[in-house]
Amino acid sequence: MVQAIRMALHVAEERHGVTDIFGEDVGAPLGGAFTATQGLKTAWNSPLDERGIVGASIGLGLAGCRNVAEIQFCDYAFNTIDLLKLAGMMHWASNGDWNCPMTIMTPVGSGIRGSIYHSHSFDATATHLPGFKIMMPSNPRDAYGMLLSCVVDPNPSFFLVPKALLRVRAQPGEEIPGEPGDDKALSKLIDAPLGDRSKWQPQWPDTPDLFVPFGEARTVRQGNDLTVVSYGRTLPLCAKAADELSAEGIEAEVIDLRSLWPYDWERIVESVRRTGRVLYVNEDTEVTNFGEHLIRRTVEELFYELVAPPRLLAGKHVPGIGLADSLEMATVPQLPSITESIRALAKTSA
Amino acid sequence: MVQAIRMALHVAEERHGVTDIFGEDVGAPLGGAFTATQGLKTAWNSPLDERGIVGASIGLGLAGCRNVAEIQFCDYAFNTIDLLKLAGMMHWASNGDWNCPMTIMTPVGSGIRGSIYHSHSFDATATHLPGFKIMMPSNPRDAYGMLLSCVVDPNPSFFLVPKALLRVRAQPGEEIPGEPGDDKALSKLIDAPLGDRSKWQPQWPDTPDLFVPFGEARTVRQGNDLTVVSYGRTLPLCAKAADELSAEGIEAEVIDLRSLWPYDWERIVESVRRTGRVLYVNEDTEVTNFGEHLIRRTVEELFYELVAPPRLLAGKHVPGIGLADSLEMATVPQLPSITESIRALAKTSA
Amino acid sequence: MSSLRPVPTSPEAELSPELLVQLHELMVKARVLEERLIQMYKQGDGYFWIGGPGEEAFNVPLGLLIERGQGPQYDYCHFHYRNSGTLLAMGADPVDALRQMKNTATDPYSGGRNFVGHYSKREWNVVPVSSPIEVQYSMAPGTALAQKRAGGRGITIVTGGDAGTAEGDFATCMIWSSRPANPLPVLMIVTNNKWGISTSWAGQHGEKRIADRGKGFGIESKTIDGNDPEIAYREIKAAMEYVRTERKPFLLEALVSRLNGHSSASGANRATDEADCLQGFERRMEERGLLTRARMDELRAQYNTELQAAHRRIKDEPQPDPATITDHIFSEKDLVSEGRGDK
Amino acid sequence: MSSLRPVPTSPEAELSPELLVQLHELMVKARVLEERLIQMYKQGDGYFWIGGPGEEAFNVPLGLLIERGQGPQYDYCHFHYRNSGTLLAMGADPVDALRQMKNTATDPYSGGRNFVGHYSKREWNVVPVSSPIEVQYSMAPGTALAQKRAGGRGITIVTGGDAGTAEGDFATCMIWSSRPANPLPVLMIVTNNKWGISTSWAGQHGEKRIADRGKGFGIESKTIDGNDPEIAYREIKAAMEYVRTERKPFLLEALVSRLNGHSSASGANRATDEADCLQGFERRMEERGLLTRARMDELRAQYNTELQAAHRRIKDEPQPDPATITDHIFSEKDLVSEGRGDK
Ligand SMILES: Cc1ncc(C[n+]2csc(CCOP(=O)(O)OP(=O)(O)O)c2C)c(N)n1
Ligand SMILES: Cc1ncc(C[n+]2csc(CCOP(=O)(O)OP(=O)(O)O)c2C)c(N)n1
Ligand SMILES: [Mg+2]
Ligand SMILES: [Mg+2]
Repeated sequence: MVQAIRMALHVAEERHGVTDIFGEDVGAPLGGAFTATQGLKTAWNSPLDERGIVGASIGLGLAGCRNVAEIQFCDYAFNTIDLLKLAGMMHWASNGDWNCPMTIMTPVGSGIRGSIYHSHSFDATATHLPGFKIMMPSNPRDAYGMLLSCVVDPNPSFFLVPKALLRVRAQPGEEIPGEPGDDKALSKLIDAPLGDRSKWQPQWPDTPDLFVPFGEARTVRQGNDLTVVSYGRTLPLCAKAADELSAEGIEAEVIDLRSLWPYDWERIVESVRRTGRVLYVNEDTEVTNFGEHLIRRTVEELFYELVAPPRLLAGKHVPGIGLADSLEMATVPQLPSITESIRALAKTSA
Repeated sequence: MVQAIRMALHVAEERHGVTDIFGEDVGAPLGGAFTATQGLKTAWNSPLDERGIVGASIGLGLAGCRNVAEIQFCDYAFNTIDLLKLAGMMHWASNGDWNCPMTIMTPVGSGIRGSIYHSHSFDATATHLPGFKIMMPSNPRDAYGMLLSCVVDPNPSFFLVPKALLRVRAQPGEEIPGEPGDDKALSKLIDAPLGDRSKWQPQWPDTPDLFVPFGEARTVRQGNDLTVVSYGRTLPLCAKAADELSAEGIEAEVIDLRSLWPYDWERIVESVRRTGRVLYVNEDTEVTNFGEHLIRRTVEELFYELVAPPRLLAGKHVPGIGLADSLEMATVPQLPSITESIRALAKTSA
Repeated sequence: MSSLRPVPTSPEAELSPELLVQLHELMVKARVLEERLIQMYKQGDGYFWIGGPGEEAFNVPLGLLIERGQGPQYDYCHFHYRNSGTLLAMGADPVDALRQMKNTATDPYSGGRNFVGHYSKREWNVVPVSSPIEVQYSMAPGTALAQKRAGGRGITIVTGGDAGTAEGDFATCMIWSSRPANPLPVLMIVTNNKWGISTSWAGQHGEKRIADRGKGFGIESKTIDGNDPEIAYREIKAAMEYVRTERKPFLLEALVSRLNGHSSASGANRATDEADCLQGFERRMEERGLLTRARMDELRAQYNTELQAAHRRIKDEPQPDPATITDHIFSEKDLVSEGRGDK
Repeated sequence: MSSLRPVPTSPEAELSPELLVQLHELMVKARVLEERLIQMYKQGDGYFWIGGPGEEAFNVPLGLLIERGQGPQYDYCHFHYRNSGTLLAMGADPVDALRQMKNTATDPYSGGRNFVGHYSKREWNVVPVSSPIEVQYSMAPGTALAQKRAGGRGITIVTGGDAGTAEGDFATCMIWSSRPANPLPVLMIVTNNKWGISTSWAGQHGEKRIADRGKGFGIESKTIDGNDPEIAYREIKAAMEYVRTERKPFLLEALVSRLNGHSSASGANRATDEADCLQGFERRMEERGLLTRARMDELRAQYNTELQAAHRRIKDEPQPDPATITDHIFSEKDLVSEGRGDK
């Protein structure tokens, strides 16, 4: 996925007027803590100051410069919520006078044994900030198409990157058009070499514009027994759990929400009307969680069509994710807990 | 209510070891933007720096100094969420080695025509921060007893002050023991005079220790038709609406949640089991809202006992509250919308 | 651009009599506007007042010297809530401030959504003023970066008070503007009135001069008497010239008065212990024979009448429609990019 | 308190041979510990390494000079993640660092919850180290305020890197410590290794010396060679003495090396272009006849053996029980207040 992001950023600066891709260690020589910004011509290193990063992103946006600002880990964005709020209200507070095109790109979630401060989620916080559009991919092609959508949108946007999926490859048939099918070949073209990089130039494959529309979810698996709605790291786990449960005769429909704001309510409605059961899965802490919003809306609009209580499977309400594997596994949803939740919901009698 | 807060702070510094009450304009001569800290011996003015305020509060707590740090308006706490997270995880991250006694006191919510930046709510944000205890009063005596509970607790706490209720007086029979029944008499004792205050000394009435326990809600009105759960500014409105609807034959039970974390789930369960209908009311923006957590838990545990979908009435998902009265009224719950929501829920057929 | 714009003078030169008269006129206009707004507050025609009486000697020259226009070739303005004099000098219609005071639907700055003094005018690069103290200093490097890249003489101007410099954003602005990799054309202004609401500067600030904070970063800086419009004009002009040509930051601290307290929250009454820049300037103008007392009284009376009439007029303008609260959460068009083209 | 604590020397005096030998011993111990931790990372006995190889010449003297104990009469320590040498010099058992590296349940600093180098020890006033850069500078004034009020000679020590000074928290610490109303006994330390992960100091920092940033606030400050333990010892001692007696802040910048890159994320391999403080010190100790090469090799071998054995031992210590994730969210008792009593 990290290469998909890099290719999208390349297209963004070549064809969509992005003037600045910046943040801590975003420029040469490193090209980002996860290599997402290697070899990009408009990438530069900022001071170690998240408030400055978000502030500069807003300022650039106000000056009409499309930009992608990276917060190295979303864990370090929590001293900027006021500035993010400000960005989200620029258009509204000026009664439509100003807009502010800007994209905040930041790795989120668990999965790399990141301990307390490299494992936070940001979806609850982001969805509570009016005025932002929010995307979160679960596969490389979506990452590519979402980032481009964020970049060309005239509004502030969050591009939340599930860091656990950064090394994930495209499923067959889901590649980005134009990328060499062979991973090694792609790596040779656009991954910076180890050692001295001062003379290295990436060879960008010719990839087309591709936009994942805001507010459009994707049904990754069909089923009539229950509906599972997820995004990011937990999405592939939901799909896997659903596949496995098929053997037990449980056919779960799995929806990748993709766009968290605006979100594809119609698709959820259609599915839950059919299944009568819905499980929302994410890994943010479970109190005042975005999945709880989706449950609220579900009971508000679909109460009489539910045959079992709608469920949330999310991260435990604890201050952080502990470093030890045993602690991380017990804190955020994993394949076993997802499987068990789907199974339990499928079996809940009406 | 503002005098109840001041008296609690006086008791806190006299009898409960509070060493510092501080924040912007908290000390002499002003004694707080809302006069909540007038005449207190440990009150002092800080630099205009919320990060410094929260940081100092943590540092004091770590050094064993109980302290109350004020953020002048909760609208200005959003650049300190990282520090608040840190406070909330001090005990947990050190595996029980350190604790951090500190109280963040901050006015929240609408009701004073405060426009965009003096009207924010903080309950959604606070409840998403593990490790904090959270109190929010709806009347003077509760304010007094909650603040004292926050102060003596060994953990970080939020004391969220509904600014719309700051001038509200105690209902008959709900006074703080020891306070002169007569408002004018109390004002003469403890309100700073206009003009030169340099020689003024407050005459504190002798008020006792009184602790509102964390996790204990209060049923302010009984009824068997539906349950209304609220706190802060909207609580008295809910009670009023319920009283009025009695004439229509609708008897709503109204619960003042008071303690947002931990919260009194047993009381809600008992009531909803009886009524089968529940409305949650608060004024934070409605997406990823604490009321949605309560709804999630309601459907998780009480689904089969509900006779109508549980409802949330909250603030609109807009970037701020506009200054004009017409805008404020349309943005956050008011008596008419609360009345209408109760009526509608009571009439929803099973 | 604007007919108000004066002919350039060299920084050292005496200001021309015409310019002095123009400065005076705008200072009076700004003062009368603030007095009217306070009046509106006291009469219940607005919930809250905050503004800049006492800062006219600084804010008016600032407004006159700003290169007004849209896009990076012009100056970007990141103001705080005391810049009404600056807006007037830039050419704003004072009636619009009255509209914002009364939160009418016709308020061009926020449509009745925001407090008075919270200007927003994309046409002139005036970014939305917002209440949180000091955040403008974190945003300023962004517009300046766009200007540095665009070339030309456009600069970014950011203003704020003394107490607010305690926020980290003030340091952020210095750090980002003085990066050796890419210094930025930011004119950082602090109007030091020695107060943050009720809190005196004296107990809270270890620095002798706020301007000194620039020195550690190698940022040129100066502290000036902001109560004298002639000094202010010359010094702002010199500082701007430095920023425009060197494409580097400058930190300018202006010592000013706060004539009506912090805001309506503290009563908005006239302070007796603060120097009044307008009085001082009028005395000098009279002494030099550039204006007579009668002419000045007449001017004030004229503005007074005009704004009183305007006040009456806008009283009946409509309040915002409640249904509009959800308007403009998202923009359909990229207004700022479309507006970037030079003109 | 600790038997490691040396007899006071006057700031100017030469350090005694005994102290020099003790400094060397601890520097070796600290270096061997870091090498062991890196080894553990490379062998898969830990997910992440970060630490202080290259900073021993500064961190060890610092640890020796800290007044170790609990409560405001002793020094409060707000450290960052490169202070292993300081902890060792204060008397910490290196095995505990191995435990944190392997995130065992026996890790006394976090019970397997936090990264290595994230110390916490209430008994010694070491507040929990946390990963977010620079937040410790915002908390430091709080403990210093308690100490100022308590009287005595206890001070607050806060450490961090060079790049992190760009965060507003660094300014916050200076502002809050230098308030004229109540200056605070804070020793602000910056270990400047010229890098923030991959980002070079040169492009990002307009200040010549970080220490210069104190000047605007009237804060005493100094930049020293942190690669020389003798200089470091004397200068830390002098700075501490100033803070202890004047009850005012001091800003000390130490120029240090980063010997193994930023962390395991950048490979943790030995850099070839950075001066090694230990090598330099050993050369001088040999020249002065205070230690022989053989004795030094022996010492190193001895620590190596010890830590290798410890590594083997802790490998089998239990991992945290998953059910404990909800332990210690809230404290039942006010531990810090109970622990405040002087002793
Ligand atoms: C971040 C933030 N904190 C607190 C406030 C409340 N407040 C409004 S004005 C003010 C004082 C500002 O003082 P100064 O910066 O000196 O500007 P002045 O009003 O004196 O021009 C305060 C504390 C705010 N608006 N924003
Ligand atoms: C607030 C925050 N932002 C970003 C990071 C990621 N990060 C970890 S260390 C580091 C560089 C720190 O550089 P410096 O302050 O010079 O300390 P050094 O590591 O060089 O000792 C960064 C950016 C972080 N931990 N915290
Ligand atoms: Mg001021
Ligand atoms: Mg460094």
